[in-house]
Amino acid sequence: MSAATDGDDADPLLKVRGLKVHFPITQGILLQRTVGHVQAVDGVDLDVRRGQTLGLVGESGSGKSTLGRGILRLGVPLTAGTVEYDGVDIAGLKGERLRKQRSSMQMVFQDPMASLNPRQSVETLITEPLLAHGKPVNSDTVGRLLELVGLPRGAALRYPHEFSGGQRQRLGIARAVALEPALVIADEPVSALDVSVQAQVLNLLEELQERLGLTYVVIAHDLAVVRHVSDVVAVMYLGGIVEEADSDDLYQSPLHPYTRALMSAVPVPDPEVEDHRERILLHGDIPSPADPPAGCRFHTRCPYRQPTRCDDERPELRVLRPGHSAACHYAEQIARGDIEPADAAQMVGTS
Amino acid sequence: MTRPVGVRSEPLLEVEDLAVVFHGSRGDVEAVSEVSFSVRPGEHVALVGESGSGKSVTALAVMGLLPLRSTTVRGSIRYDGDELLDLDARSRRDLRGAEMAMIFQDPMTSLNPVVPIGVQIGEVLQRHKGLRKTEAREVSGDLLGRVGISDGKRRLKEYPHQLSGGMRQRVLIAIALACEPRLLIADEPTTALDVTIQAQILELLRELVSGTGTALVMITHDLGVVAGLCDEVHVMYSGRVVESAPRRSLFGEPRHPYTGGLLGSIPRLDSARGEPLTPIPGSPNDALPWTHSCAFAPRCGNRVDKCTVQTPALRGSEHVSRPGDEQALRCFNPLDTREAS
Amino acid sequence: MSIAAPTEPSGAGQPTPVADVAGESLLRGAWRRLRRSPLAIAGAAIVLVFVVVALAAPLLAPYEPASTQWAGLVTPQSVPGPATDHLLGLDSFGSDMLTQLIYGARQSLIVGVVSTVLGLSVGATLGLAAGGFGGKVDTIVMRLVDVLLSIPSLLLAVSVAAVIGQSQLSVMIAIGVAQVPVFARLLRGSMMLQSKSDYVLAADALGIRRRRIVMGHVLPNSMGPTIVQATLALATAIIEVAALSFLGLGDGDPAVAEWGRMLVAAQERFGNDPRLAVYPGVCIAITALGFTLFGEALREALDPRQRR
Amino acid sequence: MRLPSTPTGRARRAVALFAAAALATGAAGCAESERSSDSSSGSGGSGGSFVFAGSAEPVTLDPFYASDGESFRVARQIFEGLVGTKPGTADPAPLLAESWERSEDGLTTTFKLREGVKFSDGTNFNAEAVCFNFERWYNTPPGIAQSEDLSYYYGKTFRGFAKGKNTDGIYKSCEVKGELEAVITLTDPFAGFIAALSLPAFAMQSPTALDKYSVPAGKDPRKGEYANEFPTGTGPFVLGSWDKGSKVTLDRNDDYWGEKAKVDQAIVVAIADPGARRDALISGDVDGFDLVGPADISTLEDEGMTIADRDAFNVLYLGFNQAVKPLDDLKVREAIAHAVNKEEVVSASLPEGTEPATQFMPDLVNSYSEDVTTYEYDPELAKQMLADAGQSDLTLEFNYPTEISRPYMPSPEATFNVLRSQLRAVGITIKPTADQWEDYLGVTTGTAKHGIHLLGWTGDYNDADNFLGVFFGTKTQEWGFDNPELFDALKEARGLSTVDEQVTAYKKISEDVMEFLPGIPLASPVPSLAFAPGVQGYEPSPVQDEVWSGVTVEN
Amino acid sequence: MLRFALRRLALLVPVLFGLSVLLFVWIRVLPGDPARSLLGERATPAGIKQIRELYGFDKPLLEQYWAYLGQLVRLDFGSSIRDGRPVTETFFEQFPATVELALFAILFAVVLGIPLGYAAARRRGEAVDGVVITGSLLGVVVPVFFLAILLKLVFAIQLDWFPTSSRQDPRIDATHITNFYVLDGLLTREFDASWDALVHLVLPAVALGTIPLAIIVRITRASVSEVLNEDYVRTADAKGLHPPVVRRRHVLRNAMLPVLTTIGLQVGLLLSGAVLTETVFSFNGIGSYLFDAISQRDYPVLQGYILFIALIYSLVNLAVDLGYGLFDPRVRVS
Repeated sequence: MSAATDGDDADPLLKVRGLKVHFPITQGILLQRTVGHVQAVDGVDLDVRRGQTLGLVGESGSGKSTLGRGILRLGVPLTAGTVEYDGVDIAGLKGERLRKQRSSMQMVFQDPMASLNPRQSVETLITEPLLAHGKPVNSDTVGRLLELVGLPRGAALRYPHEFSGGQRQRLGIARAVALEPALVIADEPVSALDVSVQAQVLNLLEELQERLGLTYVVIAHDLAVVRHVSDVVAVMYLGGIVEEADSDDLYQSPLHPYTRALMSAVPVPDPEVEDHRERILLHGDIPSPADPPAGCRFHTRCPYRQPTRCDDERPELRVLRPGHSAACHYAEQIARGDIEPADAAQMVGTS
Repeated sequence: MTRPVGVRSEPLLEVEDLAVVFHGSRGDVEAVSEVSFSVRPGEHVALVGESGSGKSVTALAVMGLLPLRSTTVRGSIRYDGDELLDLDARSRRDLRGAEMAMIFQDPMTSLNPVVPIGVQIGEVLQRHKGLRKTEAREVSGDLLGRVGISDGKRRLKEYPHQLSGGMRQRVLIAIALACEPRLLIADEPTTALDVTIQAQILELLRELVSGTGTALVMITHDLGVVAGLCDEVHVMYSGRVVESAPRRSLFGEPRHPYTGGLLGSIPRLDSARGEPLTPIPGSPNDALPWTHSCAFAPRCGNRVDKCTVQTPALRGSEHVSRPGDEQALRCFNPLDTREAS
Repeated sequence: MSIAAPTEPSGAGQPTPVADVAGESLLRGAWRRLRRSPLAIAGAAIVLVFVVVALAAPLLAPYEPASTQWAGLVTPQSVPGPATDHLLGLDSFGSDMLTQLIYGARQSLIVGVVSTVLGLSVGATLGLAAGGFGGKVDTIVMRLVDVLLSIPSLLLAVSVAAVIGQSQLSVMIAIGVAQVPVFARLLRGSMMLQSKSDYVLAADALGIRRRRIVMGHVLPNSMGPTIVQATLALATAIIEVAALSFLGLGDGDPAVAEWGRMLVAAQERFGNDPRLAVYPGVCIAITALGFTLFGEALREALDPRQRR
Repeated sequence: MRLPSTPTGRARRAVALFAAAALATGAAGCAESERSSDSSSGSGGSGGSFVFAGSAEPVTLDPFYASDGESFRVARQIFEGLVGTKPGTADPAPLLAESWERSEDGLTTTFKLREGVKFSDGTNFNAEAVCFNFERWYNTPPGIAQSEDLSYYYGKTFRGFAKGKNTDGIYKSCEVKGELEAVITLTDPFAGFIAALSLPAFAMQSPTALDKYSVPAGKDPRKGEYANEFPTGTGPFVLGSWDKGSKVTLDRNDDYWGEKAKVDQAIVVAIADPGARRDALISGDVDGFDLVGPADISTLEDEGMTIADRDAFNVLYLGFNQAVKPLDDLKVREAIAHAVNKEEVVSASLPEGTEPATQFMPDLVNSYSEDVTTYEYDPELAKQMLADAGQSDLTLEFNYPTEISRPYMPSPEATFNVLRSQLRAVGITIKPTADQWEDYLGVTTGTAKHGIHLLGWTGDYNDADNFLGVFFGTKTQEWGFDNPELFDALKEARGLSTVDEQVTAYKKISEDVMEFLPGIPLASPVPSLAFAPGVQGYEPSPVQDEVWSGVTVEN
Repeated sequence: MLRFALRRLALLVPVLFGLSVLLFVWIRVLPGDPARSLLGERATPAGIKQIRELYGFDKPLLEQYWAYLGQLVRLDFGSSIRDGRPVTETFFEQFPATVELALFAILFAVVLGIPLGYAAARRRGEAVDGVVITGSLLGVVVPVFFLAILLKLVFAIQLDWFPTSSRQDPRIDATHITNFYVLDGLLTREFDASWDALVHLVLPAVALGTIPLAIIVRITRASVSEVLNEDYVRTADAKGLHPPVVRRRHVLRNAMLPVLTTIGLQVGLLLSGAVLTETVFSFNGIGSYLFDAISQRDYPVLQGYILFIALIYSLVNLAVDLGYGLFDPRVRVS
C-alpha cells in the first residue's frame, strides 16, 4: 500500500516518512573523524493501519531490523525523517517522554533466551515493565498473562532457562503484551525456533492479534512466514523499500525484479512444485550498505537492468496498481513481458 | 527430475544399524541408534530432522570425525564394500577429503580465520593428490572458478573474513570437491545463508554433483531444500529414523505423524494467506527415551496407548498409495494417507 | 605476587559473559557443578579449614600471639626447635611457632578480606560509574585505570605502602589499591558486554528506567567475573602480603603473627634452620592454593561454555 | 663513619649493583677447577685474583668526594694518605709522611714525606703535591661540590672552604718547605687533625692527573672522567676498569714503593643482600665479603670458611627522647637501664664476641673511661624504681628501623624484639613504631615525635669527639634535652691542643654523660668479614683501613 | 595497521602525561626526603637544608613540576640524587639486565607452557591434564621470592650446578656493548662470557618464569580446547590432513591468539616479579634500583624509571597487539 497516497482509510496507527538511519564510520587518532556512513535505512515511507500486520521482509543488510528499532527509537539514532505514532511524531522524543511512550509500542525479539534476563523469575520479568509504567499489578496479573500466551500459571516462579525455546518466546510475547500496547514489532519472532515449534508461535501471534486488537510489524527473512502472517508486505533491499503490497497480491504477482527473484529462491516443500518451478538466480552478493550502488540499488544484480537509467536514477516507490507499489523504473514493462531478463542462464528450471 | 538416476547400481555407502554413544560426565548418551540407509553413486539422499535429531552425528560418524575418546560407534558403515569401522585412523584419514568429503553448516566458522583460503584449498590437494605447492595453487585457482568465484587466482591470498558468507560456502564446496570425492555429505549447507544466496549455492551443488556420479547425502531441517534435490528422504527424530521414503511419497503422502506434522506446520509460500497452520505441540525437548516408548508420543496427535509402553520398530513396506516406492516407518499408528490427502 | 591475571584463561582477553547462565537458580546449577569438581571440593575444604582456624585462633593456639617471652632463647645462630611445650618450636623472634602460625591465618584472613573488599568496592564503583554512565565518565575513569595499569601492581602497592608507612592498615590499603584498576576494568568490561545484550535492549524497549536497567539488569549479570576475581584476589593478597614483607614494607612489628613476615624473618636462617621458613611458606602456598582452586572452579562453574 | 645509606638489610637491600658468581663456563659444577686455571698469569707473589664482595657499588673513585665505605674500600687500594693507621688499631701511623711535628699551639704541623714515592701516572709525590691537594680541598667550588653529601669529611674536619657559604674553616695554608717537607697551618687548634688525615677522603692524588681530567665547576665532580677512569694515587693497586653496575677491577701497581701486592688483580663486586653474599662465598663465586650477618657466622664456619673479626669501633645505644614525658625523669631512665639485660641483647641479636658497652664509645677510643657509672641488670629494682617514680603503668613508644643492617646494628628488629620482651618483663607497655631507614631517621632525628629508639655510630678515627661530639655536641631532636654544660664541655674539649689534655677532658665528659643517662649504650657489635679457605693475609682494621697488598688467594 | 599503531602511540601521550603529573604529586606526598637518606644518621639540619636548596625541593610544587616538564621535553630525566648518575644512563645500563631476565623467563614459560597446555587440552580430564593443572596451580601460589630462594638453595648451594648471584662471573673480563650480556658475548665472539651469562640466567629466569608458565599453561589449555571444538578444525579433519598439519596450522595458530595477549599482560607481572627475583639473585636490573629509589625518595630516578616502565609496558602491549596482526589477518586489515 502506498503510504503516501492511501488516504481512504482511517488514520494509520504508524506513519513513517523519509526515515533514514545512517551509522557513522569513524576513524582518527585522537579525535574521531567520520569517514563515511552505513546507510542502514535510507529514506523509508511506511504506513501501518490499526489492527493489521505489516510484514517487513528482506535479506541480511536490507535494514529491516534497523528500521524496526528505528521506529521504536530503540538504541538507534534517527538521521532524518518522522515517525508518527497515533498522530504524534515520536522521532524527537527523549528521556522520560520516550520511556512513557514505550508502553504503547512493544517489541518481540528474535532470540528469546538472550532477551530475557536470566536472573529474573518469570514473575519479575512480567511485572517489572508494569511497575515501571505504574500499571496495577495484582496477584492474578502474571497468571492471566501466562495463560494468555499458553503457559501454565505455575510458570511464574520459574526462570527462563527452565523453558524450551518456544516457551521462552511465549514469555517474551507475554512481556510485550503485558503493557497493553497497540503496536508490537516482532523482529524475526520464529527464526531461532525449531521448525516444529515455529507454527505454535505464529499461531499465538495471530490469536493475540485477534483477542487484543494488536497492530503488528513482523520483520523476517523468511518469506513464507511473512506471507503467512501479514496483511501487507514490504520488501526491503539495501535500506529502502522496493515493493509494498497486499500479501496475496504480492505473492501472486510481484512487480519488482528483486521480489521476483527472492520469491523464486524460496524452496517449497513439495516436489511437484519444486520440479517445475522456474528460478531466477541473482548474480553475486548483496552490496555493502556502507557503499551502496548509485542509481537503483538493485541494478548490480538485476536481470532486467536497462542501460543508464537503472545505473543513474534511483527509482521512487510508485503505486502501480491500487495497494501495490514498487520502486522500479520498468515494473510495468517487466510485468508485461516487454523486457526479458538479460541473462537467460540465470533462469533455471529444475525439471 | 532430469538428473539421471542411473541403473540400480551397488550402494556406495551402506549404513546399517548405526549407533553412536557419547560418554559424558553424566553418563552415556545414545545420540543415534538403529540408523540404516544407503546411497548409490549419483543418488541424492536426505537426512531430515530438527536440532538434536542426530542427523549431523550420523554424518560425522560416517566421516569418522567423532572424537575417538568420548564416543563409541556401533553398527556398520560400509563404503564401497569396505567396513569403515574396522579401518585404522590413518586409513580413514586417507579416505577423508579424497573419497568422501563434507560441507559444513556455518561457512563463517568452518574456515580457518588465520589461513589464506588458497592454502586451505591447496592443502587437501597436497595431501591427497600429492601435488606440490605451486601446482596446488594452480588447481585451487581453477577450483575457485568452478565454484563461481571469479578471479580465483587472485583471491587465493584472501582470508575468510574478506569474503561474504556465500563466497565462503563456495570455498568450502571447492575444498570438498577438490579431490572429486565419490561421496559428498552436505550438512545444512545453506541454513546460514540468505535466501537468494541459498538458491545460488543449491544450484551450484546441483550443477557440480549432477552427472559426475557423486553420491550426495544432504542433511537439513528444511524440507523445502529436500523437496527439489533429493531422491530418498530419511526423517529422523530423537536419534532414530522414523520414516524413510522416496521424496514424492514422503511429501505427497507422509505416513509418520511427525513427518505429517512438520509438513503441516510450515507456512508455505504458495499456500493461501490465512490458511491455518497445524503446529506440532510441545518441543523436541519433550522426547521420551526410545527404550520403552515412541519418542514422539508426547507430541503425537495419532498416539495410541501402545505408543508410550512399547518401542516401535522401523518396518519397511511398499508405500500404500504409491506402489513401487519402498518406504520404512517407525510407527504403531501411521497417518491414514487418504485422510491426509 | 599477583597470580590472578585480569584475563580469563579461556577467552581472548574478554570477560566471560556469565549472564547467559547465571540466574539465581542458575547459581544452583553452578553449585551443582562445583560440587562435582574434586578440585573445587579440595579448594573449598582448604578455605574452610583456613577460615575456621582464623576464627577460632584463640581457642586453638597454645599461647598468646606475638608473645616474645622466649626472645632471650633465640640467638643469631639458632632458634630452639620443637619440644614438648612448643610443638613446632619457636619462631625467629622467640614466639611459639604453632601459635604464630594459627594467628597468622587470622591475620591473612583479615588482610585478604579487607584489602579485597577495599579493592573491590573502589574498583567496582569506578567500573560501575564507567560502565553505567558511559561517555565522558567512562573515558575519564578508564584513562585513570590505564594510568594505574601502566604501573606494575607490585610497584603500585610498594609506593602506596611507602606513603602510608609500616602498618597492617597500610599493607591492606596497598594491596587493595593495586587491585582497584583490575576490578574497575573487569566490571566495566563485563558491563559493556552485558549492555549490548538483547535483554538490556528488551528492558529498554519495555520502558524500564535507565537506572533500573543498569542496577537491576546489567550489574547483577556482570558480577560473575568480578566475584571470581575477588576469590582469586584473596589468594593474591595473601601472597602479596608476603612479597611486601619481603620488600620490607609489611607490618613493622617483627614478632607479629603474619606468615609473610615470618617467612621473611626466617630467610636469613634458611640455611641452618629451614623449618622457620618452610612452615609459613607452606601455609601461604596452601591457603593461596585453596582460594585459587576455589576461584578457578567457580570460574569454570559460572562459565557458560562449560555447559555445552 | 658515614656508611652508604644503601639499605643492607636482608632483602631489598638487594641493590645488587654488582655481583659475583661462579665462573661456570661449562657445566657449572666444575667452577672450582676452571677458576684456578683461569687465574694463573701472576708475575709476582701468588698471582691470581681476589674477588671481594661489598654491599654496594662505590659512589665515586675520587675519595675526596666520597663518604661511603664502599668508595673508601676501593680508594684504600688506589690511594694513600699522609697518615695511615697502625694495623689492627684506630691509631694514626706514618704512611706517605714518615713523620710529623706539631707546634706548641697546635696550629702548625710539619710533615716529612717519604722519599721515592711516585703516583701511578709516573709523576713524583712531593711537598708540592701535598700542598696541591690541600689547596684543592680548600678551594672546592661552591655549590654541589660543597654539599654535605659530597665533601662531607672536609666540611666536618676543616669546617669551611675558601669560597661559598661557609668560609669559617680552620685551614690556613700549606707551605712547601723543600721537596719532601710540607707545613700545614690551621687557624684554630684541632687535636684530632692527624687522626682525621687517615681518612681516605684526605688521600693524596696526582696533581697532574687532576689537572688533566679536571671537572668544570658546577658539574658533579663525582661523575667526571677523573673519578670514573683515571683516579691516580700512590697505592698498591691501580684502577683497571670500572665496569659500571658490575664490578671494579684493580690491577697490581708494579711500581709501588712498598711491598707489592701479591695478587695480580683485585675485583670488587657489590652484593647487597648479606645472605646472597654468604651464598656467593660458599659457592665460590667470591673469595671474601664484608658485613657478615650474625646469623651466618656459624653456617660459614660449618662450610669451612674463615671468619675475620674487626675490633669493634662503634657503639649501639638505646636513646631516650627527653622531650617526651616521663623520659625527662632521670629516675625513669635509670629504671629502664636496670631493666635492660645487655648480655641477653648481645646473645640474642648481636654477633658472637660482642661485648656489652658501658659508655658511648668503644674501648678502642683513647678516651675510653673505666670509671663510668654502670647500671646492673635488675628487673626487680627497675620495677621498684618505676613505682617510686609513679610510673608503674608506663607505656612507651619504641622506634626502630626495619630492613636495615648497620655495622653497629646488624639486626635492629631482633634487638628491638629482645629489648621489648625485657621491658615488658618490668611492666612497661611497648608501642612499637617501625619505619624504613630513611623515614626512621627523619622521625627520630628530625622530629620530636618519638619515644625510645635504637641508633648508633661507627667511628672514623681515634677521637672521642667523633663519638661524644657527634652525639651530644649540640641540642638535637634526637635526644630532646638541653644541657648547655655538656655542650660547652664538648666544645671546649675539641679545642684543646694536645691529645693528652683531650683524653682527660673526654673521660670526664663520658662519665658525666653516663650519670645524665641520655640513653643506654648497649654494645659495640663486632663486624666480621668472611673468606674462602684459601685466602690469607687479610688484616682486619677497626676503621676498615684494609689494604689488600698482603692478600694471597690459593685455590 | 600503521594508522592503528599511530593511534595507539598517540593515546600514550595523555596517559604518560597523566602519569607524570600523578607521579610527581604522589612522590612528593611521600613522607621523608631525599636529603635525609643522603646524609644518613648524623645529618645536620643545615646540611639537609643545603641539599634541599641544591635540588630545588624547597621551591613550590608547581614550579618544580614546570621545571621537570621542561627537562622532560628535552628528554632529560635528571640525575639520581643518591649517586648523581643520569637517570637515562643507569636505566639503560640496568634495563637490559631486566629485559634479558624477563625474556628468558618468558622463553622458559612459553617453551614449556605451550606444549604442556596443549597436552593437557588434548587429554582433558585425564591424568596428564590433572597433573599439569595442579602443577600450574602450585606454580602460582608459591611466593616468587620463596621459590627463588628455594631454587638458589637447592641448585646453587646444595648441588652447586648454577651460580648464586649476579649476571656474570666477575673474573671474566667481558666486553659489554649492548649490556645484554648473552648478546654481547656473541657479538664480541667471547663465547665463554656469553655462556657464563646464560648460566647465570637459568635460576632467576626459572623463578621469574614460573608464574607466567603456570598462566600460559592454563591459557593454552583453555584456548586449545576451545579451538579443538571449532568448526574449522573439524573441516581440517574432514580433509583427512595429517595430524601435525592440523595441529600446527589449524589448532595452534588460532589458539596462540589469547596466549599472545596473555604474554603481553605478563609484562607487568614480570616487572613486579623481577624486583623480587633480582633481589634474591643480586641480579643487577632496574627492579632493585627502583625499589631503593622508592625508599630513599630518589625523585628523579622514581619519576624517570616509572615513566620508562609505563612507556615500555604500553609499548610492549602495543607490540603484542600489532603482533596479533601476524597471527590474525582479521586485525591486520582493520
